[in-house]
Amino acid sequence: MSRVGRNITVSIDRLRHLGHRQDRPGRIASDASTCPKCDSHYSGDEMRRNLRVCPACGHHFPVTAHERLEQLGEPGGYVELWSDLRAADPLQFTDIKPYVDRIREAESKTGMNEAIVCAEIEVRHVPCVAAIMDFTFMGGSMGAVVGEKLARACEHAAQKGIPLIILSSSGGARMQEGTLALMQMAKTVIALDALAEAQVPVIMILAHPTTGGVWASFASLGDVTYAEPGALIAFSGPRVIEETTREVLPADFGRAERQLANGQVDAVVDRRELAARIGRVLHILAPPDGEALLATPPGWAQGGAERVGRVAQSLPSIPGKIMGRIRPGSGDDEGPAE
Amino acid sequence: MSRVGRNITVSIDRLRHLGHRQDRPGRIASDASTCPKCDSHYSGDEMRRNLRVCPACGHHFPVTAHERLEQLGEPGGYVELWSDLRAADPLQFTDIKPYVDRIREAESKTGMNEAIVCAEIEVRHVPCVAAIMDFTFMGGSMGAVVGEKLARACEHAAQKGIPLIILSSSGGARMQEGTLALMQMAKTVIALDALAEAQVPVIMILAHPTTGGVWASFASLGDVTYAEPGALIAFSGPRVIEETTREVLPADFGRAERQLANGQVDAVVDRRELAARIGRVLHILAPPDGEALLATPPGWAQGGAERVGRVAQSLPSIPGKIMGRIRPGSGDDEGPAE
Amino acid sequence: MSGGKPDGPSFVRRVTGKLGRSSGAQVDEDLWASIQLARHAERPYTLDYINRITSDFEELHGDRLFGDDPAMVAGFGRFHDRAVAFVGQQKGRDTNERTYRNFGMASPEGYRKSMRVMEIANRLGMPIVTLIDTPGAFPGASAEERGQGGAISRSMQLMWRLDVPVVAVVIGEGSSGGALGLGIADRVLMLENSTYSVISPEGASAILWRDASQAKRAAQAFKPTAANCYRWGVADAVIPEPPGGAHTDHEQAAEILGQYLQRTLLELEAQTPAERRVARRDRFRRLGPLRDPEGGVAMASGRDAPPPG
Amino acid sequence: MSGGKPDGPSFVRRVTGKLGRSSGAQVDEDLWASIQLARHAERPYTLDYINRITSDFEELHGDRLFGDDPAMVAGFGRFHDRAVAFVGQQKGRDTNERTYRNFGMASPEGYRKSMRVMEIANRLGMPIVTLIDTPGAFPGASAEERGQGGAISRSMQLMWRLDVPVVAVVIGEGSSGGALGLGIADRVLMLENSTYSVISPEGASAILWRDASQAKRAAQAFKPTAANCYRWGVADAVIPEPPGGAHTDHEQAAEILGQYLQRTLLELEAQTPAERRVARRDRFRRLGPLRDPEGGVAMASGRDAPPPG
Ligand SMILES: [Zn+2]
Ligand SMILES: [Zn+2]
Repeated sequence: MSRVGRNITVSIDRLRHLGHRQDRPGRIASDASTCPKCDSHYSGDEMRRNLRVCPACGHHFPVTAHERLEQLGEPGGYVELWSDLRAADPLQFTDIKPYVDRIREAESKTGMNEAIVCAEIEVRHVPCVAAIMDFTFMGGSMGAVVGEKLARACEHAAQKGIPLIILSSSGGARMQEGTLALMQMAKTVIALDALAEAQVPVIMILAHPTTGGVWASFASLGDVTYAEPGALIAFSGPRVIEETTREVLPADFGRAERQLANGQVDAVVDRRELAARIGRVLHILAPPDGEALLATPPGWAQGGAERVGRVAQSLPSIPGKIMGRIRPGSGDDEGPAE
Repeated sequence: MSRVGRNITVSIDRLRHLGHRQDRPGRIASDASTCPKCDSHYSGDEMRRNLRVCPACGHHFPVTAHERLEQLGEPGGYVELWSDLRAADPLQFTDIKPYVDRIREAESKTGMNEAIVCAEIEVRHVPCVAAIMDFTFMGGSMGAVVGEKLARACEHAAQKGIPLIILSSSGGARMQEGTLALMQMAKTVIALDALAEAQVPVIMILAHPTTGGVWASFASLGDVTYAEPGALIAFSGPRVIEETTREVLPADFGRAERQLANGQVDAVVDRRELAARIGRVLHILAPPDGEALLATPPGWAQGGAERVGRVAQSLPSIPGKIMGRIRPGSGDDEGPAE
Repeated sequence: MSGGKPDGPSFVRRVTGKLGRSSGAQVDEDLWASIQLARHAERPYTLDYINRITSDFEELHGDRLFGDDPAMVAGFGRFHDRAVAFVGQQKGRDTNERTYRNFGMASPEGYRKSMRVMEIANRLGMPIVTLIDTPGAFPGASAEERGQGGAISRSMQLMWRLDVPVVAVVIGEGSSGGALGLGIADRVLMLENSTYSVISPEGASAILWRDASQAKRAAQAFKPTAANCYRWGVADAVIPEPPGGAHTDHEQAAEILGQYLQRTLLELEAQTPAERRVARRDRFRRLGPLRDPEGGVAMASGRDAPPPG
Repeated sequence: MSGGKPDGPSFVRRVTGKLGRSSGAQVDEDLWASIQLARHAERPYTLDYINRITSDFEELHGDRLFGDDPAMVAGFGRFHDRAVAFVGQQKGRDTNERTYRNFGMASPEGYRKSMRVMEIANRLGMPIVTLIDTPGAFPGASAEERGQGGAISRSMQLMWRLDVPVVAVVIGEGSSGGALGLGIADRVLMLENSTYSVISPEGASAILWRDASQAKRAAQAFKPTAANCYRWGVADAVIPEPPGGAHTDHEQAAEILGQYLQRTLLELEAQTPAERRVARRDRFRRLGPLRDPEGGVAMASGRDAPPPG
């Protein structure tokens, strides 16, 4: 990897092709799980097959970054970028334990080097750059490495002229890097604009949780923004708000469904539909060269249900009471891919 | 007056110098008046001396456009522009009576040709273009002449590189010119941008009433926006809203003070302070050449009260209950010019 | 693009022959019938057109400020091998959906969602198509307190500033500033039975005649038909509807609309952003006839405008 | 510009000597004392500076969307013969004013008012100065539901996009994204006793030590002083305060601030908008040290940065 001037160039021959990996990262997520919402119990395989969504109640479990890439991509896999960047300790920071120990523990727990994985990937045949945050690595917190990798991802996508997909799952800035972690908010916001200049879209996926300095920087600046069901999306979390203002918050405060009603996201998308939905919008905004793929529309766009689905899609799939308005009568046949 | 291409050029030697005129226009406003708020009675001279603000209760009476220019300008007067433009009747419109009759009546009632007066004027020594609407001419409604004169005023100010002052007082688009009246909203909004391109500021004064298509076009796009106390500022008026939605509106609905709390205007300014306040912001944004004038600060900026005034000015002068917040304790000494 | 059918001007002559006369009881009825067609309950609405003319459409939601307004639809669609941003007021067909869509009357959130989507389209270099169909912007206290006037004016300002091609199509009822808020475009097209007016006939009746029952007379006075708007220079072309009106054949209505749109976009895409912006400004600058005694008759607009008063 | 006093780097060395050491109980106390000075009740606040360094200042109100936020001040001032836009969080001095100003914690309306004024300034070609003084953005449900996160991120995005010169000055407490929301500038200056941190010491204490009483320890861990921020590359210069701190002499504090501002603006005004934007991007792009095994140590930032872990 070489840095030219202040900008980043990637020497492709140095990239490590990771492909499908069933074992290395994502150790936690592959464990057997009990659903915290409905108490159903599932094996790790069942969870993996259902994209870690509870088949009984639809609860969305956490997913590691590498498993996310497997969920989004084609069978051909993905090419990870800049995987060797690792945190420094600019403040020589210690709270209850030293920051360097925390990093070591996170590395050994997750098998990862940092809280974000960047990759070149094809989503429904559209080549993209993906930047996927991983909550299992120190709460997905954003320090200099996350900021740097996000900035490189923006620059790389702009340079290649291909879309950028960002998935956020983070408690915010990484406290242990202090003021310099705060500055990553600025860095990522500015870097995102490289995509606008290159006329390349960015698709933002907000997974649970997207809070603090991540929500208040790049994560709120997608051209198209989807949130996973139940994801907490907030600058200040509920506990801080309740402690500071003594407000009593509604149970769904800051959750994806409520933030849709607040006008903060474009849609709440079930994880099992996510790759198709991203593929669909990419085929509208930035289809692969040749356009020939449009001759064979993806599965979700076929059949007689297509039009119904598109009409239903125009109606937010949230309960009427949240909107404070009456839902139209067509709620029964929501169509296939919504 | 000659038109070159689609743009407007003014041959200055054709401009009529009107100067101070005590009698021709503004017949209504010069009448003796009884205050609708406190029942005090005043002679026309008393009204004129107090800028048509009730000395007892502060109620702001209507003012004709020409008297407005006298209030704003220097003793040297002003130079009216494009005063001969008059309405056509593109729809050959008749409601209860023909539009042409309505125009004739408005002309003879007001002594004016249309619901707006444009002029070159100096406000506190700063040369400006002013476009002043007059509610007495068909409710200040905006037809093609008002739209055209506003557009020329924008282009003239941009061409000369001097600020534009617009005072709105209008019920909205002129119904009798139908769809073509609606299009004046578009024309004025686009014309205003000539000022931004010329890096010249526009000061917007919202007088009672500023409603309908006037509020929904140029009137809401000032760089600095002052409203007169009590002015109704709304797109839909209270009666239409109550009839359509059956809502019960608060007494101060749409009024300047409430619109300040709604974030819609920069300040509510008493008419007796208006010329000084406009002069002050012009001296900040676009002072006359030479800067020498700053050596002799205008009256309102002199004396020991200056700093107090500036601090107090930063606090909106509206009752605490409107803001839903507690007013700071410094409310007693508001300073001289606020 | 098949055949010579979508030919604005020649078609307009036909419409003009039908609706252009200005007196006589029978004409009143024709004009009133056309105005009623503009808001026929079975008339295709914004999403009916978008879903038919795009190969796929992704609707976006929310203004990122306060909420999402179902009365306004905005999103990205694939139209003739390019991405196009579509924005339009959306009416509802049954009672529930009408309420949900607020009868196509948008709140500030609607205009701000539209602006957000237009800004993205402008950055990504996508043309923008607006579909206008509204009795007006929502006249409610909440809308006023969140700046309805400023939302409409800023929407117009943004549309005038756009670098990308912009086409506005009045598909049904285009009333008041709520309609014009989506109307600053390089080309303004109107469906044969659509209307574009400063106010609805009912509103005008109440205000001007102080009698809510004079809607027909008001319509006759305003004559806000597509043909007249074309004459006034307000519309650049009139898009024919299937015989009997767009409500009789949604498919055909959408196909014709799509053909007009594609031809118009191709025209505009051949121009530079600077050329489009100058022409866009001049297009609106010249609307509105008036009398200028010093400069002669300054009949600023109109292909076939009436003589000065 | 009189004398050699406002000399950032040389002054910084002095401050560094005082606050830069990283161990020992006495140093803790020095650092804690400096952090307490940053939020001293008598410290000059945003309007105290603006009113002193401008020959006149016109405050503007409202975001034109929802409301006006007294926690954020924005307006146009006359500074050294030019118009300058000033924006900053405003704290209150007595209980009533503190409540009115919401302790300098801005809501989305505050950032949106600021953005509105910055956009006007950018169009009119006026330089922009932000004064940062906040414990953070307002953590309230209303602020969240109206998009606090997006308000801060869009404020940063707008500031990065500005063509005019932009200078940010941390005058007191610069905590969290609420501070950085006004911090994207060509130059970031910090007053001698100001702080710039990812979180307040109290907040960090509660989160990291799970014990609200560890604020001093948190401060020692974060060491968010002006001198350290200068070392990290977060601040471009440290502005000296009168002996004893800015609260002892508002007049002198404002005079020094004004001198630094004027010198900085003159520097920036000599550059083109394109030059400023490239430098502005690069300035933030390089912040944040990390380890890059393939490229060696990618110590991206810092004038005097510590060695990699
Ligand atoms: Zn479950
Ligand atoms: Zn009175």
